[in-house]
Amino acid sequence: MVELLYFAWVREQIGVDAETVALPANITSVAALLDWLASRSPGHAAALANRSRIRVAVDQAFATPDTPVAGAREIAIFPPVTGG
Amino acid sequence: MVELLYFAWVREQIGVDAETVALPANITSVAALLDWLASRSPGHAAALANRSRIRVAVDQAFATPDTPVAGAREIAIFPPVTGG
Amino acid sequence: MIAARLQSGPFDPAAEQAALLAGRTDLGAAVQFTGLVRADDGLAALTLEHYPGMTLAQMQAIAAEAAKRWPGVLGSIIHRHGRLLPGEPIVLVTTASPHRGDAFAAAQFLMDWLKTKAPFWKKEEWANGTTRWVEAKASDDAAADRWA
Amino acid sequence: MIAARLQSGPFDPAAEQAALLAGRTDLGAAVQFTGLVRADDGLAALTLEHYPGMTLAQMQAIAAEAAKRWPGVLGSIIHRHGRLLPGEPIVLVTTASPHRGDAFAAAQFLMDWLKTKAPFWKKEEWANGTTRWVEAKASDDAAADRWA
Repeated sequence: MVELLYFAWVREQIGVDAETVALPANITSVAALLDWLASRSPGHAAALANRSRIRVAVDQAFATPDTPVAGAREIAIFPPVTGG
Repeated sequence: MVELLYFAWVREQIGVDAETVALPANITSVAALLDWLASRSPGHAAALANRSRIRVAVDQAFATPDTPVAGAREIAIFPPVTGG
Repeated sequence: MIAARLQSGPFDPAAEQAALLAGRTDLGAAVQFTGLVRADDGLAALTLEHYPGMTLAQMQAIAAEAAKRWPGVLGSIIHRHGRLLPGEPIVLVTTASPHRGDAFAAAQFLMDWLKTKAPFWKKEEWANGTTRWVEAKASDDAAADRWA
Repeated sequence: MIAARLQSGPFDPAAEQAALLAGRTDLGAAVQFTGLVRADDGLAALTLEHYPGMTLAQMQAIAAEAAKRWPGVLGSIIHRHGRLLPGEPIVLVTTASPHRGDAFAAAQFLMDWLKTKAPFWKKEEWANGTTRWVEAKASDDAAADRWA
């Protein structure tokens, strides 16, 4: 099981701030995870529609589309950061 | 008559902080002024020995060796600045 | 050593700088940057969301990178979260160093990386109740890329 | 508008910054630089000599040049003269601007020009009574030449 965390407008569009999911065995990368998540609900699909506006952290480290997700405990999905 | 002002080690080596002089008619530039001043005393000569270490302001504006001095009321002679 | 703190309340710039300089006479330069809520377009408030498990750790990693690049620089970075009003301070970067070049460079580096590598998100709020998430700026990415 | 002041007494950085920001909500960035008496080699004191008729006017000219180059920047520069002890502040540059790039650039410009174009001279003094006039640094000239 992996804990998914959502922030900012990704959180608002998906409608929850976190969910715990069992990843299918064929979901091995961040890119595959996003494709799979987008199929879960219209909210997920809307939030993840434009992948260039999505950033991901796997176990609190910034990830790229090909970062492995097998064994991850926490995966956060959010827009590009705007702090400072 | 022109008021000469000295600052920092130029002042210390010449031994006075200011003096009023009548410039000879042939002293028309900063460079000529420095040559003429250097002949006035051993202190003047020592202070002005290395012209690369001397800066001049004519009537409170930074000057170059060929800046005219005719009609100047105040000429300041000092080392490169070290504030800030 | 560059410390990092994440908090909802305000900070005290004078105290931050005094803490860096205390007992030191080898520091000739101190730089302080304050980022403030700008409201020239009628903004009523700004809410800063963060990633509780990761944001502080990422700020500490940014601070450690600056300390590695400028070994003679002392500093601290403080970033606020929560709802802030126009004019309120959001972020404070303080650096001190023997010479001014390093203090300025480290402060700019810290801000450029905080803007682009620390997980914060700003939501704008207007008097009529409308809200908008701030978009990341290409100019911030370009500023961060200077240090690559 | 960038103000210039020349004084022997200390200054209050928080008050300087607050004065720039007062009543403004269009300023997202404030930068403050403090130059301090460094004494890592056992210095006992530093005396800053200035040119009474020219120094403030030159500081004002430097401030005006910065205001022309960065029209959106507010600021102030304060430079002390007289005898100062290790750790004491010498110079304070404060800038504020809608965005951080201009606030940082104007502050660095002001310091680089103050270092090389304002008539001040530093005399170092050690505990045993020996004194030495500080030599101008090529690195300061190089820093000022960045803005040519």
